Amino acid sequence: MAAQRDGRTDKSEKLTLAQAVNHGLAQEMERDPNVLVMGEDVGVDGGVFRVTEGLMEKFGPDRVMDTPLAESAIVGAAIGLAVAGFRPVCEIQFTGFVYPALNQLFAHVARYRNRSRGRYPLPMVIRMPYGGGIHPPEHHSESYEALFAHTPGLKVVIPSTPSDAKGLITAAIRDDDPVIFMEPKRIYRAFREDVSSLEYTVPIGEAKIVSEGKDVTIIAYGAMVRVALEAQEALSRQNVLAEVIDLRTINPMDIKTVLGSAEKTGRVVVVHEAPRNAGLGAEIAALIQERAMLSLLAPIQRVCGFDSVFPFPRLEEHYLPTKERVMEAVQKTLDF
Amino acid sequence: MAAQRDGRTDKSEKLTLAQAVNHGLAQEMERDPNVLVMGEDVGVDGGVFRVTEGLMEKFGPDRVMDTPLAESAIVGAAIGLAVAGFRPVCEIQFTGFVYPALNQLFAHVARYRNRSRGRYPLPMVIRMPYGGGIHPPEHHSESYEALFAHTPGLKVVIPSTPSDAKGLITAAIRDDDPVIFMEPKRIYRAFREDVSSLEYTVPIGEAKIVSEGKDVTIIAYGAMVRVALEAQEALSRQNVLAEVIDLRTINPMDIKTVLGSAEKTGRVVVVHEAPRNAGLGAEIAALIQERAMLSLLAPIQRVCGFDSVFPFPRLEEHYLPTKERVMEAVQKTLDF
Amino acid sequence: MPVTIIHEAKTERLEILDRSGKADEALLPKLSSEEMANLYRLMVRMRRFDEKALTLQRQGRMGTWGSIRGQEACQAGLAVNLLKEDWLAPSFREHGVMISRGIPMRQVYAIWRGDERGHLFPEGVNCLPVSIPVASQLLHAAGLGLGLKLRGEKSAVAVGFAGDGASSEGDFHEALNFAGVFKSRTLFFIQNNQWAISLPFKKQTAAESIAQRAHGYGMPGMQVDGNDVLAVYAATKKALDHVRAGNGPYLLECLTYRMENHTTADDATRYRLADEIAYWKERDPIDRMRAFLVSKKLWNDQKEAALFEEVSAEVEAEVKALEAEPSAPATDIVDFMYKERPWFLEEQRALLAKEAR
Amino acid sequence: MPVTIIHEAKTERLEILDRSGKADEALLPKLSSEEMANLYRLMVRMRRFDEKALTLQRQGRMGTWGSIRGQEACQAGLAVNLLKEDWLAPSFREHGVMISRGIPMRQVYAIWRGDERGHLFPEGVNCLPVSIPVASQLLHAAGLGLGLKLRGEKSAVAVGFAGDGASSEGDFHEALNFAGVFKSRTLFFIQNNQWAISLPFKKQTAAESIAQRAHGYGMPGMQVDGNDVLAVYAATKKALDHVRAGNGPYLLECLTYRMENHTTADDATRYRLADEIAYWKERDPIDRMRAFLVSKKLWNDQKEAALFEEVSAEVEAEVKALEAEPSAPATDIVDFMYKERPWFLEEQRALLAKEAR
Ligand SMILES: Cc1ncc(C[n+]2csc(CCOP(=O)(O)OP(=O)(O)O)c2C)c(N)n1
Ligand SMILES: Cc1ncc(C[n+]2csc(CCOP(=O)(O)OP(=O)(O)O)c2C)c(N)n1
Ligand SMILES: [Mg+2]
Ligand SMILES: [Mg+2]
Repeated sequence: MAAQRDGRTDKSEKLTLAQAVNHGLAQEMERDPNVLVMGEDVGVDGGVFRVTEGLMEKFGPDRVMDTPLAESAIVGAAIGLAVAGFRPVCEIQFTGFVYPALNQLFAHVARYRNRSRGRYPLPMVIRMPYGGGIHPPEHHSESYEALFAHTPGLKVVIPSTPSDAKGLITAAIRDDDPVIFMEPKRIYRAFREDVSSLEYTVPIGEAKIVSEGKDVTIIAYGAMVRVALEAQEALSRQNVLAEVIDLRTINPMDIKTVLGSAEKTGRVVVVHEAPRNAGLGAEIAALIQERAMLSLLAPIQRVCGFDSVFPFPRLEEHYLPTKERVMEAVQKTLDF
Repeated sequence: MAAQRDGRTDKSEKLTLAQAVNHGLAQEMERDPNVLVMGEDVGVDGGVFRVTEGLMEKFGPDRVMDTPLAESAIVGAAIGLAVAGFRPVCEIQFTGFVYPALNQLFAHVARYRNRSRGRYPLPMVIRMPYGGGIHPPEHHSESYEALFAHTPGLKVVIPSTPSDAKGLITAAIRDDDPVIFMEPKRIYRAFREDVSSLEYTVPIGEAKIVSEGKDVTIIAYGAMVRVALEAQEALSRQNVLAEVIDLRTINPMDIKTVLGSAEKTGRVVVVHEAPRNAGLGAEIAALIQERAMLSLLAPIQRVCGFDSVFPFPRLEEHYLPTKERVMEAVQKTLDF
Repeated sequence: MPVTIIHEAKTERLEILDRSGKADEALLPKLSSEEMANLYRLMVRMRRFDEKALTLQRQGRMGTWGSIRGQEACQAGLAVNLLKEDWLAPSFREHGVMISRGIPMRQVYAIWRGDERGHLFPEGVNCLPVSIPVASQLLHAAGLGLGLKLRGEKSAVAVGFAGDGASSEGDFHEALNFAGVFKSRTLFFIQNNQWAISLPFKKQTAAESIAQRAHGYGMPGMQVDGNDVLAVYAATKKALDHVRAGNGPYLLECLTYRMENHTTADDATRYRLADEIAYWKERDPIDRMRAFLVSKKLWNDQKEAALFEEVSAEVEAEVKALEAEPSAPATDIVDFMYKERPWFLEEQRALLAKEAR
Repeated sequence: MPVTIIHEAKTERLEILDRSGKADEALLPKLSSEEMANLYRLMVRMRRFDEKALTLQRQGRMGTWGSIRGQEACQAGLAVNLLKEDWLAPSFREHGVMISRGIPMRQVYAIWRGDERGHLFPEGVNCLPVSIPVASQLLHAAGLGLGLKLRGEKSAVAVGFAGDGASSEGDFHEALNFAGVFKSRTLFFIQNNQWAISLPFKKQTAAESIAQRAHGYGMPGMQVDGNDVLAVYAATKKALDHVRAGNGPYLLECLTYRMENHTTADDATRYRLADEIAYWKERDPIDRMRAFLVSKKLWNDQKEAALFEEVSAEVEAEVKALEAEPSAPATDIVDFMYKERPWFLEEQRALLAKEAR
């Protein structure tokens, strides 16, 4: 498909989410020679999910760096590179392997601008596939976004569609603050979408109402947006009109959109894969009850992962939130 | 003071919180030769806060181990020691330095029982002083309890008084699951309390109503319990009777006590030092609105640290929750 | 005074069999014919076990599988030196040593088929569960080795496993340093298969070997030809003797080669050349040992056929048992988290139980 | 074939001045009289600066202070070899090199008095903020050194600082390995003051030195007498030349001694003997260099008195400026978190602003 936009030819293409991130990376690397990509297997191999495929061929090993197997080094060295004027995009191979980097992330990345009173902002992105759904070995299905959301100084972005993914990765790279960019691996290749070939950003901090409704609000992000939409569709057949919000940015959260919808529908269900205890759902519920209590017709419900270790593949399907669980939670808000 | 209890002489002593933990450690080491203490400067130096003072003299360097400066090693090696039948009590010098150990804590400590289908439970305690109030350099004032509370498989305990501290450290050591034991350094020596010389436990998972009231519930833990009590006292002079709950265990939380009080008063204020976003306060608010919404007379308020880095000492007083901020939040619930 | 040498170190490499299976007779370990043949048997058993898993995976009957093809000599050479009381802290590529230690094949298969129950090893098999975060398990081995020392053990040791990639992680360093300081009864057993997914060893570190790092921790270290089972046998024996005698930890690097993809989720043709694989195929640890045994008249086609039949039958029986096992109940997701279920897991369990009905 | 040596390594230690200030003339670096005296001046200035901080702390006018007493030679010997374009990644005990690089004393004081504004170093001073999590800043130096290389720098290097305790952290290892692989323009500058709070070096590691670890990362390493400013000068020059020439990173260990408590929050009498301190007092870097200069007729009592007066006046003036500075507004707590304040910080700022009224 080709269209004219601002005088530029837009050859939009059907892309998967993984490809869309790849296109965003390539375009930004093209545009800004300071953008670097680094991580385990991101170069010659093109990343274990192929998100950085072709970048090394195109930009060479000085801009696409296969690092030793050391997550703290990846993030810690990226700090030095950022101070030297680069804009590093680090890949952590799976969210379950980010822990060795948490010292660098929490003690430095999140704090450098503040510590240096603004002298050394760290324009860097830390990408990582997250979440369940691909039946892998242990540690490959983690959803630890709450840790990052709880850490002041980080921004946390989670796309749920190819076109958002490209716009958000572009925005993340251009952002002058560090952005944790979590990619829902379950939908890396689940579907394709028309994605513009032009440069564009999707603003960080803006949620999107992906389906309008008036009876209940379902708030989700990442792969759970699809689950929310499945529930919405099934509910609509029961004449329950659900509004589905894709948060897109976890921190800073788009409070306006969230509150606006909650006030409209009076019923809210939050869906995420991560464990429930002190997860993002808690923050959303706390904010809504704090600022829109009088609009609430029922308690805010949380449909989450269990407060357990993400199980090995044979039990994986029982762990992840399902359409049915979401519908049941919606029903609870209706029956209240 | 000496009293008879179960036929044993109880020579209770006025102890600080730091001393009470020390007594609990010593008593458990005496009782069970498998209890080990390990960490940076815990031996010859007795710990930078003197919590392990005298233990090396008493139990020798095989049971009180000064380790190299390596937090991942402390926790990781403790896993091996636990498998070998010991009950290690690790000290992390400050919560701000626990990040290098998070890989071992999140990927292994929290998961070992589950991964091994019960074969290798890890009866270990990870102690760490946390929170602000002592005007130290950066990274010495952190309150990262939400990270641990969000991680399934860990228990998280935070005492607020000397007598609870002794009973809780004893319970933590005897617990067959890993316990994160966070010690509010601000009140390590702030006051003394009669502490029994006998062995006793304070059950993990039970909150305590430290002051009964009917108008509003203030939920706190650690050093914030004192702030809550100050507010309660000031409020009582305004004829507002606040019920103050000391959670004592953050995970598993004592939902019964929390809900019971919320249902009674209809107004809740949660106080913690940690940043607000996705903090413990969110979980508490989410649970209460979910399970006691109809009792609520006002939105649950959160009085927290700012969503910023804990400041260097000269601005520290502005960061920490104060009696005034708690009172203001209470007023909000009354005015709603 | 002025310029003094404060430290000097040499790192050795041991090889016994050349690639054609000819031995350096002076270095031959004192093993009986049966023991020699047993090393070979163990390797063949590992390979059949591994090949079957790859087949199952292709058929959709197995999860992600990390093959040990090419590394059998490392694992067999070590396995026969282990005592029952020794402890293993395995990484994700230790199937060979695990099944040689008495863990039924079906349990290792079960783990990779996605069933935690595989980890419930038979009583008396001292083996920690598989650890996936690279290098992290070396600390468990350091701690276990210290625990054994504190218990006054005179023979038992802990063996910590890791790959070349793992040697770049901070935990590798912390584990070796910790064990050095506390004189842990720990053998650090590194299988340098020259690749960490797509990263070749020469990009993993600027050092020539991993073994030479030992000197930075005040412990002995050595490299061994990891495709030479007799050399691995001799080297692990020496290393274990050192540790068993209470002299502190030892770092042993087995230089080997990962013949297969990193795992079945990987496509190694993207980053390495067929030439290299061909080169290493000529150095196959099993072929080499067979040639040696044959040259010594310790092996023949008949024995080979019988062995093949025996291990094939075992493998098939194990797969059958594996696949006959019904899935665990969904409630297992929450049932092993704590000794006692807290209220929220009680609630969550009820949901799982309800859905199962 | 059989047993081959795959790696051999020697680690050297350099000393030039003995403890009485007598030099090994053959090794004396080619420095002018003025340059020699300047090294001494820098050290004396550091010491006055440090002593004043300790005094302020005792009077309740300073926060926790980590003294550099005894380590002045390390920091002066390095400082004079640095170029304006070089970058520093300091730990918490680098006050000496920081004030020698053009950071006003009052800014370093401000940091430790609890004021983030101290970190806003003058434009053109390439120095990262003080890093407290031990060893973590070595990775920043590795990354910076790589960045300088990628930028095609021909002179600038990054210097990463750490102590002996830091050498046990995983980040130490990851930093050196990373820098080795990428040939970062990084000097790893380790001040081994033999104590990490209460842990003596011999319990920190079973290795004899930190310098010898260099061989495990494929880079050169060296130990130097860190109480001998001429040796540090010569060693850092050699190390920096290596790095500047594009040969990759270098590990330099300065063996020195922490004369004071770990910080003012510490009581070192709990864990070390007066004897040891007395031993090292006789090896004081300043006394030693003064004796050398006097023996060379490059220094006398008059110069000493003038220098003392000069640095004392500077210190006093800096303290005055420091204490005249009013506190930052409380809103500073939230104002530097992001380029633009998100809504929640806007709300939180309003609270801080309201309370300030
Ligand atoms: C901490 C961590 N980071 C990343 C991964 C993903 N990963 C799994 S195996 C592997 C490569 C391991 O290489 P090596 O240590 O050489 O072992 P090998 O696979 O060759 O046996 C990587 C990067 C992981 N498991 N753990
Ligand atoms: C990761 C981490 N753990 C613990 C601490 C607490 N701590 C501060 S300094 C120090 C000792 C540092 O020793 P060394 O590296 O030798 O430096 P020195 O203080 O001797 O200069 C410790 C344990 C810390 N700052 N960071
Ligand atoms: Mg490998
Ligand atoms: Mg030191």
